[in-house]
Amino acid sequence: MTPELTKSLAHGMRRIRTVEETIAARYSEQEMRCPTHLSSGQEAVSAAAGALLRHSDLAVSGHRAHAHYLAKGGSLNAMIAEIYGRVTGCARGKGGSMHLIDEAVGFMGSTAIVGGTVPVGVGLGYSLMIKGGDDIACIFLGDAVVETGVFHEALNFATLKNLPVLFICENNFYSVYSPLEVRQPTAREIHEKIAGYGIHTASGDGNDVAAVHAVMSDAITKIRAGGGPAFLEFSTFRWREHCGPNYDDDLGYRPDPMIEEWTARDPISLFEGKALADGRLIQGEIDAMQQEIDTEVNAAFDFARSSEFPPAEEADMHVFADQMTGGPL
Amino acid sequence: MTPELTKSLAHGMRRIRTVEETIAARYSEQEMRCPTHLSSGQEAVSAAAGALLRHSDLAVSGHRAHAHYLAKGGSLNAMIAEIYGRVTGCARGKGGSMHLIDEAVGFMGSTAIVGGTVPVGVGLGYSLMIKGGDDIACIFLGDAVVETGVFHEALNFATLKNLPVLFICENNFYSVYSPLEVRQPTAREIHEKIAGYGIHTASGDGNDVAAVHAVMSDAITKIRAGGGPAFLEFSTFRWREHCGPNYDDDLGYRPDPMIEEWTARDPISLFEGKALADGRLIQGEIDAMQQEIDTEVNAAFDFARSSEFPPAEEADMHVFADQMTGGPL
Amino acid sequence: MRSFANEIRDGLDQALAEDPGVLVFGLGVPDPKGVFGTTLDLQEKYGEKRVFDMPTSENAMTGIAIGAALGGFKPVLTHQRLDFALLSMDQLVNNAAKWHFMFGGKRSVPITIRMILGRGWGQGPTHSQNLQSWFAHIPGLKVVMPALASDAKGLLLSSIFDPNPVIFLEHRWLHNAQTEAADTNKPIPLGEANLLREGDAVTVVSVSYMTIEALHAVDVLKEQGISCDLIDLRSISPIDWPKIEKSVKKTGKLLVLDTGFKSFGIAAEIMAHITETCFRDLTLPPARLTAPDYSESTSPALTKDYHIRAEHIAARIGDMTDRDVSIEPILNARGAAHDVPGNWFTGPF
Amino acid sequence: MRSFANEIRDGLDQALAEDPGVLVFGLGVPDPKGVFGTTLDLQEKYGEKRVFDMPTSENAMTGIAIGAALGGFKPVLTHQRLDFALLSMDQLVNNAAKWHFMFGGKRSVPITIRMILGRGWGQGPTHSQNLQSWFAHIPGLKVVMPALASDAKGLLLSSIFDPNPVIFLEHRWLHNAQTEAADTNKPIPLGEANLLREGDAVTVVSVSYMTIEALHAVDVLKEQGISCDLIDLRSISPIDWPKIEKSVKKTGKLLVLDTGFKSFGIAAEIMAHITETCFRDLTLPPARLTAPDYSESTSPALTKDYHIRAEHIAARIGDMTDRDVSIEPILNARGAAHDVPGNWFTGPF
Ligand SMILES: Cc1ncc(C[n+]2csc(CCOP(=O)(O)OP(=O)(O)O)c2C)c(N)n1
Ligand SMILES: Cc1ncc(C[n+]2csc(CCOP(=O)(O)OP(=O)(O)O)c2C)c(N)n1
Ligand SMILES: [Mg+2]
Ligand SMILES: [Mg+2]
Repeated sequence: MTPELTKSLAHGMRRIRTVEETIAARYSEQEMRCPTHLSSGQEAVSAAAGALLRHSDLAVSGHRAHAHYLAKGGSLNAMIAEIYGRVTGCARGKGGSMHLIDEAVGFMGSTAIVGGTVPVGVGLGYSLMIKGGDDIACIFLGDAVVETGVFHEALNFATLKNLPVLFICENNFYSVYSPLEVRQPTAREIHEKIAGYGIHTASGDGNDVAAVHAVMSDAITKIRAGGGPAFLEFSTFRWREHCGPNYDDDLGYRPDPMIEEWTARDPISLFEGKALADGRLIQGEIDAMQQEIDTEVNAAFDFARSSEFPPAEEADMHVFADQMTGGPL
Repeated sequence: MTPELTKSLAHGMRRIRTVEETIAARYSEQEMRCPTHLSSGQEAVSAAAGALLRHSDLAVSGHRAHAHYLAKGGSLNAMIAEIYGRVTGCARGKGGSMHLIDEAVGFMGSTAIVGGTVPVGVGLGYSLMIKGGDDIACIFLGDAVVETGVFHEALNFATLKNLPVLFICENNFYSVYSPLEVRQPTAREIHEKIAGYGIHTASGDGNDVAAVHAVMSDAITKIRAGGGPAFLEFSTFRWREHCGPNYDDDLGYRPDPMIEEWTARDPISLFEGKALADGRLIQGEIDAMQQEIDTEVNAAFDFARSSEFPPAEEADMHVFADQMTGGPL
Repeated sequence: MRSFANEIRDGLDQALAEDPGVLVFGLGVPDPKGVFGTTLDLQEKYGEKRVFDMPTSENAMTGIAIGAALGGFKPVLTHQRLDFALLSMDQLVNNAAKWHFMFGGKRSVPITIRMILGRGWGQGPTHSQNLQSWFAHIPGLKVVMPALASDAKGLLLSSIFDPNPVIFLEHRWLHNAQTEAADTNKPIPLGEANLLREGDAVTVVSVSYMTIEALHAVDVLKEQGISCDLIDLRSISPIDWPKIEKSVKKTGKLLVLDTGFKSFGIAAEIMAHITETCFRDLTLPPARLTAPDYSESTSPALTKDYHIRAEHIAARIGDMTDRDVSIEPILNARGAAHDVPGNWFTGPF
Repeated sequence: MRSFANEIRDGLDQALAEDPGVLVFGLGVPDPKGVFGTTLDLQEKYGEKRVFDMPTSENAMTGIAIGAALGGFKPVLTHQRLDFALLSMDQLVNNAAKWHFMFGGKRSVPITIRMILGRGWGQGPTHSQNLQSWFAHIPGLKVVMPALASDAKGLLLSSIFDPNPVIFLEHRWLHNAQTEAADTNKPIPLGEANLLREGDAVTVVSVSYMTIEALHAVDVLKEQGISCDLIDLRSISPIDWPKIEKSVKKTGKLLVLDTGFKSFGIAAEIMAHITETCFRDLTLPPARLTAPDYSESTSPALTKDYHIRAEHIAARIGDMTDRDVSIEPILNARGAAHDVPGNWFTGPF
């Protein structure tokens, strides 16, 4: 791995972590008044995707989308302002944490209904197929999404039309408090079940960013070359409660050994530890990187907190569009 | 194969064929005023299921359900009367050809929305699982059903809970006029894709009733023994138009060689031909059987045509039930 | 003369020709019957990428339409029955209707969803639902219900080129309705009702196939000296309140016709709104004639009195105007059985 | 004192104990939070076969509930938001609502579907929909909307043991509402509205959480010499028309309150029906206060005036009675921010 890529992955993960942990630290101020699902502990998948996707690739996500949005290049200021409900937010305060959008970098939207953006992503893939070129549509999803019928319908269509669509499943073994085994037969892993469709599938350790990067890079190359859709499963672990800023392992819904094992495998330390050991990174670089990130993140919070709330008149705006927003083809 | 089973399968197929062809012959009289989907050519799968299922097993089906209903033991008189819209119909004229029910023999209902009864069948399987015993729930479905999300959701749940559910897919390669290849990737067969779920799957020639019987018997034995759900795919071919009494191959939506090949492989002649050749059946038995069937079928049409229409007051009845119809558990 | 179905087909053809972003798909779109003739030959003309069949996956295909719209296209999705579209309410209501709003106006979703409303010949409970009030209740959806063949193309073009999701409801009994070939290359603006007949006895507000029955009733009554305003709404969201209010202020009497279930249906909103705005003008309580609060059965014996027909409308107007009216001319003009749109129809769909 | 959530939980507990056919499932049912406390400990008590979590498969799980009902059980399915249940409209409307009808009365479908109605604290457009008018429009569905904690258990028991599919809508802001421990082992019949306050100024008809705001408004106005009939519908299908009509015949004035979008909502049907039956008794046009025709935004800055609160109700009654009313007592009693049910609530759900 090149030093550039090493730095990029470390930076990607640290930036996401810092944003999420700053939200957690400030959430109790009761100024971020919307449901917020943090990705602390799950940064590796997004960081790898961020290093591989172009701005002209199109991405969608679900309720836990901060990391995907940031990795794709979405504006940090606009995201934090959105969570603070300000008019400078990426959705002008209409959507909150679960509705992120930054079309300038190809982040086409995240929504709050489990599975809801999967067919939207496939439809984006259809539009890319007609237009030609080698851009791809990327759909971020959780393990619960594969339980939704719409996922299977959309996957069937993507396969049928050989669309340039990358499905990235972050399997953190839980849907809210519900373990995988009360929702899906676990004799086979998710990607093994999906392999039945006959598309390219692969899996990997979602806390090992280098492994994720390799698996993803391979899949993306195949898709760009016209190989049709691919489905990737990465196992990982969410550190904090499903929704909100706290830790909730006192509730006992996740086994202690599981918690210990996974939190010990912090994707950032794992990756940086190796890179430091074999000299691809030096501590000074990391410190500088972190300082730069802290500055950026603090600035984003300052930006959000000093932004105006949307004026009351905006409450009933945007129900209907007066004109096409996308322009002609 | 025993002579009893041989006779039973021949009888089952001939009975379905005779019913369907009589409907086709009389449809133009404009007295059967409802959408009607005939199973001529597809009798083998139903006949085999009929020979294997008990009345205490529970079955559901979709729009093309005549054969399934009859094979399960549903009252012929009540079905024909239903198609004629009479009060003696199995749904008192409310439902027509697409809404068949005969709970006395475990035929729990067929409905008109593609995929609509799949989860209902799985729910019946759940009820059987709680009650214990070795009865099973049987879901008849067409090839289009595997495109519906609800099928995948229901299959996931059936697998998760290891329910006694048999999925029987009759793949006749068409959904209305649409060939399989405009709806599903065909590099893999349906049962191969489903095999990803890790349940028992198998396939067979749906026009070879002995083969169907063997494949089905094996699956049913496994399910009754607690082996969980199974999915079976049988390829077959519908002779007449999707909906209605006519042939429509003049429209050119099915390739001529396909039509010729499949209609040459009439499941009844195929089976009886072999049985006659190896002496398990003699022509006299077949003739007697057919005469008996003709008498029964004619009587059913007489019954239907001489039955009353439902009185006008029934139009708004049955919107709500006044009491539980199922009784206590 | 051209049929409603021809006009729909020409609307699709024109849209596809005018704008390379228009896509047309749905179950059976390229099949030999072409969705009751409305999509014939379009695939041959515009290719398989722009005009295509689809899997029986109503929910995903709606989401795929949304995604294609976000990708710059203008998809038109067809359902052969509204009833099948119940599978797609999540994508329609949680995504399509709200996308522009919930992303603060960042992106509109220009999709058109054609749904066909079934009736008669044993369609039964799940092939005959007219759930327009559901769609009209959802902010962010437009709801168009053409009645006249001469309006079909113009309304469809406006729907396709509207930047918002539009539910376009085609009644199955209208596909064969005829019109003089109208110059309908021009879109008809959504939200403009059509005053089809003028009079001062009663304001009759109608949609979709009910307008055909209403025209018959109103014309027969005219010969009996009772003349009514007949307003064909054409779109129920947006809805042309000024036109209805103006008429009610003149007549003082409102009769609303709808093809859907009565309770909590669109007639209720029209009655409620007009009562709010024109209470002092009303000389009678507003009235409605709609489908009853139960499903259409399959047996023809159970559907004889299910649907509102011209004779019911005429009789009701007679009641509302305290006049004896004769419905004989209507009954005498009736040629076909009650469960078919005309004698040309011999089932099954 | 017991909370609304406690009462729901006890209703489930009692039903499970009384009848081995009762099943309770839904996302999160056995989890440590127990669906806002309404399902706590039930799995421990009744086992994993009768009380269970489920995959995120809302449509299939509804069909599975139907199948289990046909197999002799009485399933109770819970959705943590109504919005998620949009995925299940096909099973609900095409199967559950119609099964008894379309099979000629052969088999009823005794399922109860609990859906929670979200509001406030940034729930946003897809976690705050109140689509009761959709369900009420469908023949074959019953629709129950409890307001008082003291009604919650009795209405739930009636729903579970009703032979028909019942949509049971629980407003999230009610779960913490308190009641004296009532003897609610008795089911409360569906379709019986509750006259909570008596007066002759205006008939106020209300459902679900709106009743809490209405109680406040009506009580404050009483002190100012204006006394109203306040009717809490409790169920909107069936609906207690006689009670509403009787009151309107007395007051001549109708104000309908609803938590849903205004247009084509349940208030319209109530206004339309009462205008049909009580036109000559009405001295004013019937009025409504509902959510507006746009979605609830996420930012608290955009929801301040979104919901109808007691002050709006009081002011409107003042208008309708031509009386000066003071809303000061209401505003002064307000302790918490506008986007939370009380100060105890600190998000996120
Ligand atoms: C259709 C639907 N059902 C239920 C919910 C409630 N819900 C919100 S997030 C979530 C968990 C999803 O789990 P997963 O996909 O594994 O993502 P994770 O939260 O683990 O990242 C659920 C069930 C929803 N938003 N939409
Ligand atoms: C959800 C839904 N979409 C579309 C239809 C229209 N439709 C009726 S039958 C049918 C074909 C189903 O094909 P298949 O399952 O292969 O059964 P076959 O008719 O071949 O026996 C379709 C699409 C429907 N009834 N329901
Ligand atoms: Mg998860
Ligand atoms: Mg088929």
